[in-house]
Amino acid sequence: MKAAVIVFPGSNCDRDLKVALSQSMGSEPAMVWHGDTALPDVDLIAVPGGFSYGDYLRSGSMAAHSPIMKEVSRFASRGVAVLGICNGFQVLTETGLLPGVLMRNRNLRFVCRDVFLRVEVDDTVFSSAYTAGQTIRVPVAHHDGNYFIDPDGHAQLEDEQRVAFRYCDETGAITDAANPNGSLSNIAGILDPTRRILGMMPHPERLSDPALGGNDGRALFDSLISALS
Amino acid sequence: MKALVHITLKPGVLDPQGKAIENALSHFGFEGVRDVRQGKYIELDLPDGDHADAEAAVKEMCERLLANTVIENYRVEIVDQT
Amino acid sequence: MKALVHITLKPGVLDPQGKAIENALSHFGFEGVRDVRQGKYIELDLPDGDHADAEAAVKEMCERLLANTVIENYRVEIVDQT
Amino acid sequence: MNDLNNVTPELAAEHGLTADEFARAVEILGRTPNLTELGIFSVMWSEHCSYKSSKKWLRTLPTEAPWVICGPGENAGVIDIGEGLAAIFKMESHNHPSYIEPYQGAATGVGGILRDVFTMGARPIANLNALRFGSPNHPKTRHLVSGVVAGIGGYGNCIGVPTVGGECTFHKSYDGNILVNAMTVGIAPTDRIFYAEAAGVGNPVIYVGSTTGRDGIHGATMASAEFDDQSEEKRPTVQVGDPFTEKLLLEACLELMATDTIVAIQDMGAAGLTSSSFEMASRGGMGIDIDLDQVPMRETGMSAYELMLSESQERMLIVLKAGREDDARAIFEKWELDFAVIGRLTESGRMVLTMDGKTVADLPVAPLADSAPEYDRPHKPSPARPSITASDVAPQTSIRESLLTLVASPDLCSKRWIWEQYDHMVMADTVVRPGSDAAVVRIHGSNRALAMTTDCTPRYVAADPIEGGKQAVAECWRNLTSTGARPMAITDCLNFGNPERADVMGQFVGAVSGIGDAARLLDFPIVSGNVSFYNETNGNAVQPTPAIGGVGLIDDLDRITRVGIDQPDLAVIVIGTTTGQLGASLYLREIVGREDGAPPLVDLATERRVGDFVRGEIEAGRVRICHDVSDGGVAVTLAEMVLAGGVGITMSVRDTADHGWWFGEDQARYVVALEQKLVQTLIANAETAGVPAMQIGVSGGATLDLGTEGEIPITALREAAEGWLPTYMDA
Ligand SMILES: Nc1ncnc2c1ncn2[C@@H]1O[C@H](COP(=O)(O)OP(=O)(O)O)[C@@H](O)[C@H]1O
Ligand SMILES: [Mg+2]
Repeated sequence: MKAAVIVFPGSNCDRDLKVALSQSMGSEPAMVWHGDTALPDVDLIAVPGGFSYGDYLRSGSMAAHSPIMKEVSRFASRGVAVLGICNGFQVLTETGLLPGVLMRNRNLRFVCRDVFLRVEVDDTVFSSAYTAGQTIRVPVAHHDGNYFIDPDGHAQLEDEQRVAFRYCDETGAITDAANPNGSLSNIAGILDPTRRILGMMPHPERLSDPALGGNDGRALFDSLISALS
Repeated sequence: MKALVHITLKPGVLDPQGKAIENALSHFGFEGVRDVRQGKYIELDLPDGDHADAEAAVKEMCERLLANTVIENYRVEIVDQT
Repeated sequence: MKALVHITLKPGVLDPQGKAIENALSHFGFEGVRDVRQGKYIELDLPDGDHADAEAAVKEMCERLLANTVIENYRVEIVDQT
Repeated sequence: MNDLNNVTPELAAEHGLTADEFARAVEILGRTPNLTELGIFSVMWSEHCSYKSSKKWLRTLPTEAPWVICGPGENAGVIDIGEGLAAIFKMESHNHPSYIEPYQGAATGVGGILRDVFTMGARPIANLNALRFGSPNHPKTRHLVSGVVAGIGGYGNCIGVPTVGGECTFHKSYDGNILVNAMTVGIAPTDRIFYAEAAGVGNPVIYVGSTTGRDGIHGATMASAEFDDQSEEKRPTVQVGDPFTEKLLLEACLELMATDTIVAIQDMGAAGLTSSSFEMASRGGMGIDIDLDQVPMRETGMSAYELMLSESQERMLIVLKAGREDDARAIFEKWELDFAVIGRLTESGRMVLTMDGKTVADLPVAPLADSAPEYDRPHKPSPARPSITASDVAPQTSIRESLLTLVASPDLCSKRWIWEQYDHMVMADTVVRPGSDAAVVRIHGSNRALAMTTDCTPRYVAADPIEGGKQAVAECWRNLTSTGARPMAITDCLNFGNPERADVMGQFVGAVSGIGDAARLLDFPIVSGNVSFYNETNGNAVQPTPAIGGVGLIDDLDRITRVGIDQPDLAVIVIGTTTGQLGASLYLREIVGREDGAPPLVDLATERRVGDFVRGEIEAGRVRICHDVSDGGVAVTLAEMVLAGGVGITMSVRDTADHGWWFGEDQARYVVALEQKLVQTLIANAETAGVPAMQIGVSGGATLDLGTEGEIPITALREAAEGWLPTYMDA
C-alpha cells in the first residue's frame, strides 16, 4: 500500500499519523504540503488532526479550500481511500466529501480523554480487522466534535449503514453519558456512500502502540494494509 | 467602503453555544430569555467602488468561505466608511 | 421582542481570526480586502415589554456574561418580533 | 532629537523609576532622556527584566553539574540527556495578565514560554502549568479558573504540544492575585543549540513573526507594580495570543536552524523589542543600529516609544550571518510570516534607533543592561512556629470521614476537569499521563523518556520559608523518583509579594536559601527560572510560592513505575519514617480549621538516602507501583493509589495508628507495591541502606479497608475525589 498524509499549516497530528501508518505499512507515507497541486500515486490519502489554519472561522474551513484538496477530491472520485481523523474529518465535511458538520462540543469545552467506541460495520477497508459490535478504546481530543446532520441526512446514513463508529460505554452500550461531545446519535465516525471515505473524531493513531497504554487503534491501519496492498 | 456580514445558523440547526448562553443567563437570574442563537459578525474594508459590485463580491466570499451554507445563512450590507 | 447584540473586538486588539480570514481571501483571489475583523452576533428572545428596560437588562447580560469587556465592545438593539 | 525633552522626574516616577534610578539614567546618558529613552530605561530596569531585588540571592543557587550544558542567563536551561540530545526547559509566570484577562493572559503565558524554549533550537515536547487561585468562595475564582484553563488549553492544543502536568490549588491569599506559571520542556541535538549572543559587526538584525501593535505596552512594568483597586482602570491593551502563528513561527525557526545562517536568536518576550535587542547586544558586547521604520506594524501612527515597548506576541529577533538574508527570507515567506531586516550590528556599544530619518534614541548598551540597579533590600526572617503532632490536636472525626473529606477538598481532589481540557497526548509520546506523580514523555523514536513535574507547598513556605523552600525541591525530586526517573535539574518560578516589605523579602531570602540547600544536596541544579514579585493587592500578599519544575531521565521505559494498584495480592509497603507531623498540614487546615504550626522538617540526607533506595528497587525491577507521600499523608496516598488502579487495599495496621500516622505529612516517604515473594529482599535491602520499610497492607478487593477504622468502597472514594471540581465549576 502507498499512502500520503496531507499537511496543512497548523496540522499537528501529521507526525503521529505517519508513525502509526509506517508501523503497519513497514514503509513511510509521503508527506504532502497543502500548497502542492499534485498527489503522488497512492492507495490511501490520510488527512490528519490538528488546527489547520488555526481552526479560525470554522474548524477545517480554510484547509478545505487548499489547492491540494481539489486533488484529494479528484482521487476520491476515482475510488482512492480517504481517511480523515479529527481535524481531518472536519476538513472532509467542509470540503463536502462527507455530509454533516462538526459543531462545538455541547459543554463548549475541549475534551481529551480515552473513549469507548462501538465498531458499527466491519465490511469496509478501514474496519475489516475489527468485528462489528466490538468495543474498542481510543482517545478523543477536540473542541468541535459534535456531529450534526439534518433528519433526512441522518436517516440516510443509518439506512445505508454508514455510521462507522459510535461512542459507547465500556460494555458497548450507547448512552448519553458515554457521549463526550453531544454528537447526534453518538456518531463518532461516518462513511461516504462509496464506503471508501471515512471521517472520525477519535484518534486511532494515538493508541496504536502498547507503550502508550493501548493498541486498539492499530487494527484500523492493519485493515487498510490488508485491503489496499 | 465597508462590508458588514452577518452569519447565522439556519433554523433547526442545533446551536450549542446559544444553548449554553441561555443556561448561563438563567443561572445568573435573567429569566425569560429564550431562543438564544449565536452567529458571527464580520467586518471587511473594501476599496471604494460600486455598492452592487461589492455586494456581489462579498456574497461570493460568503458562499466560498465565510459561511458553511449547509447550516448557515448570511446577510451582506455595504456601507460607506464613516 | 428580540434583542440583537453585536460584540466586536476593541480597536487595537489583535484579531487572529480576522487576520487569517484576510489571508485566505487574498489566496482566493479576492484582492483589496483589508482590516477583516470578526465578532459575534447574538440574538435573544425576550418577553414583550418596555424597550428601555429590555435594553438595560441585555446590557447587563453583556457586561456580566456575553462580552469580555476587557477586550470587547458591545452594541444592543431591541426590536419587535417580525 | 530632544523634541520630547519634557521628561521630568515625575514622569519618570510614573514609569516606575525611583528618583535615584532616574538620576542614574541621566548620569549614564549625560543628559535627560527623551520619552522613548525613558520608556526603555523603565522596562529594562523594571523588577521583571532586571531582577534588581532578587539578583543578589539568586547568585547563591547551585547551577552546575557535569550534565548542565547551559545554566541560568540564557532563554532557558539546557542539560545533556545523552545520545547526542539535550533537554531545554524553563518555567515562567504570567500572573498579572491572567488576572486581568484570564483566557488571553494564560494563553500568552504558554506562548511566551514555548518561544523561550524553541528559540534555543529545541522542539517543545511538553508543557506543564502550576496554578494558584483564590478561595473557591471568592466571587471571581470560578471565572478565573475557567478562563485560565481554557486559555492554557487553547494555546497548547492548537500548537500541538501536549500539556502533561502541573498543579492547581486554592487559598484565599490568591483572591486578588492568582498565579499562572507555565513550563515548557523541549529537546534539541546537543550540537545545534542556539544562544542569544550577538556577534559580527555588520551582521543584519532580523525581525520575524507577527506584526507589532499596541499590545501590552507597559506589560513589563505592570508585572512589577503592586495591584491596587484602580488597576482595572489603568490597564493597558491586553495581549492576544495567536497560537496558529506561533506554530508557523516554530516550524519556520526550526527550519532556519537546520541551515547554517543564524548567529544569535532571541524571542521577544516581556518588553518586546527593547529587552530582546538590548540583551542580544549586551551579551555580545555589541551595538545595534535599528531603523524603526522597517518594523512590520499592525497599526498606523505608532511612535518609537510604542514600537520599543509593545509586547505583541509571536515575534523573534535574529542576528544572521551577513549575506544570508535571502535564504532566511525564503523560509519565512513559505510560512507566511513577516520578515524584515531592521538593523545592523555595530561596534559602537550603543543602541541607536532611527525613525523617519531622525535619531529617536541613542543609548549605551552595557550600562543599561549590566549596570542595572541592584538592591539588597531589608529582610526579616519569618517568626518560628511550634511543631504540632497528633497529641496536640484532638481528632475531629473518624479516620474514614476525614479521609473522604480530604480527598474531596479543593487542593487534593482530582484535577481531571482541568487536564481533560488539555490535549495531553498529541505527539503520541505521552507514556504516563496527568493524574500521576510526574508525567513521563518518551523521547521520540527511542525507548528512553523524560519525567517532569511542578511542585510547591505554599502553606509550608508561609510557615517556614527555609523548610518550605527545601520541601518544594524535595517533593519535586521525589515525584520524579516515584516514576523511576533519575532527577536531573530544575527550573523555578518564584512568586512572592512586594519585595520592598521586609517580611516578604525575608520569605524570599529564606526560600531561596532552602531551595539552594536542597538542590545542592540532591545534586539537582537550577538551570533556569523566573522571579515574580508584587503579587499583592492592597497590602495582602500571596502565600510565598516558589514553584519548582523538575526534569528527570528514564533510560529504559520498561522499568517505569506507576501510581495505580492494578492487581490483587501485592504487598503494600511504606518506606521512610512516620512521626505524625501535623503542623501546616492539610488535615489541620481542612479538618481542624487551623492554619498554624511548623511544617514538616526536611532532612535532606534522609531524603536522598530514601529516594536513592527506592529508585534502586525500581531499577532492579522489584517495584512496579510507587507513589510518594505528600499532602494528606499516608491515607491520601493510599486512596490515590487505589483510585488510579481500581484495585483496593486491606490494611494491616493496628489501632495504635492515630490521625498523626494516617495524615501526618512527614517528608521522605513513599508507598510501593510489589509481589509478596519480593518483599523479603526489599526489606533486607532497606535495612542495609538504613531506610525504614514496613508492610502495611495487601492489595485486593473493591475497597480501601482501613482495618479497625472501617472500609471505604473505591466507588465512594472516586465520587469524593472526582466530584468536587466539576460540581464547583458547573455551579
Ligand atoms: N493544572 C494542571 N494541569 C495539568 N495537570 C495537573 C494540573 N493540576 C494537577 N495536575 C495533575 O494532577 C496530578 C496530581 O497533582 P498533585 O496533587 O500536584 O501531585 P503531587 O502531589 O504528586 O505533586 C498530577 O499528575 C498533576 O500533573
Ligand atoms: Mg506526588
